[in-house]
Amino acid sequence: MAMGTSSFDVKRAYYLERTIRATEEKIAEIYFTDKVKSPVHLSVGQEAIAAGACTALGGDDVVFSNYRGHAHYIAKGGDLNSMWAELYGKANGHAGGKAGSMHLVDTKVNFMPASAIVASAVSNAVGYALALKMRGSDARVVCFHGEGAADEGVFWESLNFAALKDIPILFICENNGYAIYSKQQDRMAGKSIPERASTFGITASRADGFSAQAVYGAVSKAMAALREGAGPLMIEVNTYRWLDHVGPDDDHPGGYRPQSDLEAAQAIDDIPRLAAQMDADDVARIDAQVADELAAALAFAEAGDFPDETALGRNDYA
Amino acid sequence: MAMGTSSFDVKRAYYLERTIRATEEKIAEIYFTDKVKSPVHLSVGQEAIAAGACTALGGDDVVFSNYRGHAHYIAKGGDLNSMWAELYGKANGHAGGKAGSMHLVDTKVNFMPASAIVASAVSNAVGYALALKMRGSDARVVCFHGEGAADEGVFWESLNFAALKDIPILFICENNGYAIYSKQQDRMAGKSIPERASTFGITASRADGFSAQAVYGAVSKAMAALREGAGPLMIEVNTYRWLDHVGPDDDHPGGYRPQSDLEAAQAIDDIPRLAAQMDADDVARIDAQVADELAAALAFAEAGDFPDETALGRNDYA
Amino acid sequence: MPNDRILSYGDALHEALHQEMALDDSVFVLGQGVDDLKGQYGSTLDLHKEYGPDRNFDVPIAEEAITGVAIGAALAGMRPVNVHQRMDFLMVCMNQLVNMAAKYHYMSDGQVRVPMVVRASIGRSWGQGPQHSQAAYPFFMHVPGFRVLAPTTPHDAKGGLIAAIRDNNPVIFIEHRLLYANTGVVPEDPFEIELGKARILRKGKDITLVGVSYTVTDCLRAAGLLALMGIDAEVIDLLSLAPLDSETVLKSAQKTGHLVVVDNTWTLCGAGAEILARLQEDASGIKVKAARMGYAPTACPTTRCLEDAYYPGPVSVAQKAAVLMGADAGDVPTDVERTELEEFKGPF
Amino acid sequence: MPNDRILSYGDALHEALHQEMALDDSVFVLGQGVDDLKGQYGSTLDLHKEYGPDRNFDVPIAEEAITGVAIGAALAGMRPVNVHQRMDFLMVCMNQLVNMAAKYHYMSDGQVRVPMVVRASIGRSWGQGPQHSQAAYPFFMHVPGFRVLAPTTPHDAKGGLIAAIRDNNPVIFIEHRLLYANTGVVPEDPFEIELGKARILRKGKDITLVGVSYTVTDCLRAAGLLALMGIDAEVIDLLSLAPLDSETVLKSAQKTGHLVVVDNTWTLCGAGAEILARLQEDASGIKVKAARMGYAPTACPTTRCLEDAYYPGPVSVAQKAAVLMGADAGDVPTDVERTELEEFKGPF
Ligand SMILES: Cc1ncc(C[n+]2csc(CCOP(=O)(O)OP(=O)(O)O)c2C)c(N)n1
Ligand SMILES: Cc1ncc(C[n+]2csc(CCOP(=O)(O)OP(=O)(O)O)c2C)c(N)n1
Ligand SMILES: [Mg+2]
Ligand SMILES: [Mg+2]
Repeated sequence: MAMGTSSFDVKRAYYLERTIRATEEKIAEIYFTDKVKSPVHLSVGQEAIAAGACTALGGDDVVFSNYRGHAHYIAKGGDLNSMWAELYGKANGHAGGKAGSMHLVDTKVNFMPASAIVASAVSNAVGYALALKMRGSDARVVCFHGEGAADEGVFWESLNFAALKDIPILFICENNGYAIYSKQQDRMAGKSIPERASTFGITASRADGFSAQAVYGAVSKAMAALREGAGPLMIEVNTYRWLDHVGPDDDHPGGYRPQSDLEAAQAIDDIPRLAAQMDADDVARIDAQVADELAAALAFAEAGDFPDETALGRNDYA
Repeated sequence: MAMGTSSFDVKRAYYLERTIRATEEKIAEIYFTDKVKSPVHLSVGQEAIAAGACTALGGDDVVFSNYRGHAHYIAKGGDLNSMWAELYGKANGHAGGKAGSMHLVDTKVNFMPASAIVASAVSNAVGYALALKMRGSDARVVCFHGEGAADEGVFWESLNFAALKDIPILFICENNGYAIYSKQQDRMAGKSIPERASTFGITASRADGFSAQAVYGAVSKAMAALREGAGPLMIEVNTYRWLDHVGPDDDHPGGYRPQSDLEAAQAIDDIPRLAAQMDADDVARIDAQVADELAAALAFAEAGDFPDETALGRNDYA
Repeated sequence: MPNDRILSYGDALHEALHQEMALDDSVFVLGQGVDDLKGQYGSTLDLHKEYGPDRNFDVPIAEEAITGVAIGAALAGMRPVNVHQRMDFLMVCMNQLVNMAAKYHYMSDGQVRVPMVVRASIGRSWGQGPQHSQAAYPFFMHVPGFRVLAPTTPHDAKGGLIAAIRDNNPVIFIEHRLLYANTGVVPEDPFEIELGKARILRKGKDITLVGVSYTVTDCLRAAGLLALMGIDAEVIDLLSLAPLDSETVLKSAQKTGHLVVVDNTWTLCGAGAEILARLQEDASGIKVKAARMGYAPTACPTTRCLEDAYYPGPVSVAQKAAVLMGADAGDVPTDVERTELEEFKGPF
Repeated sequence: MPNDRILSYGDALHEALHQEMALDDSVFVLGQGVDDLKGQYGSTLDLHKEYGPDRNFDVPIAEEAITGVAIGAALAGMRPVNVHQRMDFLMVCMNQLVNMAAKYHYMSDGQVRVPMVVRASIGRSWGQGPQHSQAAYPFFMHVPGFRVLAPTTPHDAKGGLIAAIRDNNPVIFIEHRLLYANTGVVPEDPFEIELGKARILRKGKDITLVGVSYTVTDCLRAAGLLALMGIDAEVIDLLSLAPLDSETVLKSAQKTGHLVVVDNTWTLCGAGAEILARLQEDASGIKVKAARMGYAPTACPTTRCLEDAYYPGPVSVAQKAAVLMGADAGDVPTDVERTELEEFKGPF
């Protein structure tokens, strides 16, 4: 099976982070036009996680994401054109407009339909991994979730079951400190998520979510262990969401989190840090490529037709 | 408010354990007559926990139990007559026959309606304790649950919330090692329930569930701490269910658990151990009292009428 | 006090909470984000500043336990109001609602009761998709033990919420997202609407249109379209789903001879099914011509053009009514404004 | 192979699983206690011995996650059969069922599918009380995306379970506790019944009685009582609740002119409501006299004497039918045997 690159690929990570950032910023920029008629949960500031993690995966590996899934989808090798068409609600979107931003799905790149119910895909990911294990597959499952997912009991049930059955799966906990406007410490008592997880039989560790390289390193190691037969693993990555929980705006003026936190996060933004490791030519070339691809994707979406009414009843039952 | 006795009362514990045992054995004995027309979950072998814990409570303290609740109800000072009438499905049962064995309830002794859905009353207990806290009450809540309740995610959600809001409540985990025929280690990965609980912000300890005195000691200490303002506490007590999960039989011939475990549990049965600490006269007197009270309760139940059809619609809405 | 004061639906809810919290210290509010800067469409805004952080507080994303906590507090005599941003999330706590809240009073033969309110937002607005648009009220109509209210007007939002808080049963209180900004006359003093009563919003003699929550506005607009065709529609806001006031509906339907019930969910086993079944059982009058409408029988698609086909609307309701009356669907005028739908923009 | 082989309902289910597991290694069974000494009324007994502990295994008491695991495995191409000892416990995993299982196929526009079976026991037997007796099938009729089957005969138990396993949608498969011991003719070879088809179990010309799962036996016995009064009842086993075969029912009702639907749950927004609503909408024939029955509108009481009043039974069904026919309820004979109910003893 196709494996991830064997060592961290700065250019690839830069390309992915730039593509994600450019996409998200474009969404924010055009949101007022109402071309994207659905809630959008942007990952601006969190790109390093998706880029670092997904470049450590093979094509056969399966990703479960959530409503904040643009970054994961792009990093997993998703199709920017069909994603943009999906955001536009067009028939040439990968789910013909039925999914929209919150439910990105593309089985061609083993990206499962994202759920907008907090924590609820975690057990689905475990079940998928169980099936792969029963089948003796080499593919592995990675499940992205926010720290808020750990509020839900089903999260702990899922961890327990994965550990009980020694199911090879990697949970990546993207801890941005908030669930909507609610701080983690206002929702969670006791120890950290990894510490809790370890009492549920999960081998849990942490990585620097502001660095794709750090995430790549941690995830590569985890994937190697999973392929060698390790049971469930968790990596908690710290991160920071620059924009509002939902929608295109900067919510810091709302006052629930300090401007200084944003500035601190921006100071360690991975994109310029990666760029600094690259030739200026490469940076310019990739920037241009990203701009071209984004423009093409937008054009693809704009050119697409809206689905006609017959699409409504399509795929109601399998 | 009324407090528990200030030191362990051997005779009271003996009286309670004998009453519970005699009641449960009587249920088992007459079950074939179909006078008790509902599933019964007996606590034979587990009496020391209820007796030890409830003698450490005051009358105003509130108990949440479950379908295996006869022991808790009796130990909390419940009315043996109305309980037996309830088991018989009679109008003079404390819930007029609507509750039956699985849902014992008696607000006169602050015994909340027991639930037959595993783990689901745990959050109700937390909510009750929250209300008492908001009201500034001195009463405290004790929530009995099996180790199987910890399989459910809502259990961990409830613990988290209790810790987060610093709610004074005592969880008593009756760990008999099994949920129906399923061993704890076949359902639960990782660390023990107290170890898990402590990562959820709960101060958790253990006590010897085969000794009412040990349970009394642990619970008294916990209640004192709760009254002084401590947040949520848990005591896990080990125990062993002598009979089948449900119904009157010995299920060891079924082969899912070894006969030797039963023998080991019976060897440390608390009832003879308590008797050994008492005067023979007291033992005989209490035994006679228990027999009398049980006979009276049975007579009360036998004499009661079945509810008439008008009871069906009664209390459909409040 | 003037009785023509205008308030929005969201502000009417806020006023109801505010007044009840002042009157009765057993009332408190809990729910995700209730104390945040948006305060559930303004309805819980800053209540903690007035009544303290113990009486309007944020909770973990743990619907099952939080519902259980509310139930437990209600058992202890409190009157919790538990707010959910979306009714879809009630699926996470159905066990507490169906197996616990709806059962405790009866199974204890009246020894305990569960006076709690479960507020939940429903419905379309802005590409909410399959998991953020559902209104599972038939579940709570089916299971005995609940009261279910779905107010459409700001007046009934306030009077309904106060009645719900004061009621001694678990009340499912349904708020459509597109209604929060609607305005209407709302008395300032606390008042209760009568539970179990539908409300006739428009008198008419030819056909009865019945809506639930936001579909009431579809019915009202449909009535406007039908009026242009010379059809005089009576419009009923079902308002109370449990107890269900089928009497008012059936009386109207017997009068007009025609009935369309527009559910705010799928039709199968919905409120329309229940009402039509009662009409069928009713041996009294003429045979009423009746039809049901509701969501298309699929999950909700996200894209607007399919949403438009998925949801009933003024035109489709009027068309259904016209056909039932023997008129031509093609004759129904199709230009109708739905400002609240056009004006509702993301991100929510 | 003889086609008059007699099997119990429980054994028919076991045979269905056995055969499908042999035929298709993507089929596996998971659920609390499926590999224990009782094996869910024998239906899963020792399957792990034949097919290995990976294909018939016990799970933690964690319905939400376990349902999610089954869904995830189904997404990956497996065909899980998830067994629940009581349908009440589905309330714990409604989120996975309603928000995930029923949505994945549609919201991915067909990219994925969820071929899983959720088996759940329902109903009365022995003082099960309010939390151990519910049958929430109207929930799954209401929400699009499910198939819902409730076989009454051993034949349909086997053919239905095989059809459910082979279907590519989430199937809710409902088994009444009092049916497991019933026996009937069951073909030995694997076979599927057609999903979406009701079954006429008794031909009659005067009135149509429709049952769901165990209430079909009430209807059959009621037909026997009615026959003694000279009333000839047609009895229909609804069998498939989604898709709902109202066609067969309506045709029969148009023929007999009288219809009683006996739900195996509360009537409000139940299967009876849906069928009567369709009858009301149906403009074709005469006005059928129709009635619904079901559980009394309360939580289920534990004591037997109130249970008897709470549940429909042969006599009450026959009485309802008689009254609908203009006969006197008092003329309905009341001696009827229900051996499976009398014989069912605790502890379960
Ligand atoms: C069961 C459920 N409850 C509540 C919500 C509302 N909600 C949507 S996103 C969200 C926050 C989740 O936070 P986290 O898991 O940390 O992810 P983040 O948004 O920070 O990426 C909440 C509460 C939901 N979608 N599902
Ligand atoms: C939600 C739910 N799932 C499954 C069951 C079936 N069930 C009844 S008792 C029980 C075992 C519970 O074990 P434990 O909590 O250890 O208590 P014990 O019976 O050992 O006292 C189970 C699984 C249930 N009642 N509720
Ligand atoms: Mg977060
Ligand atoms: Mg146990």
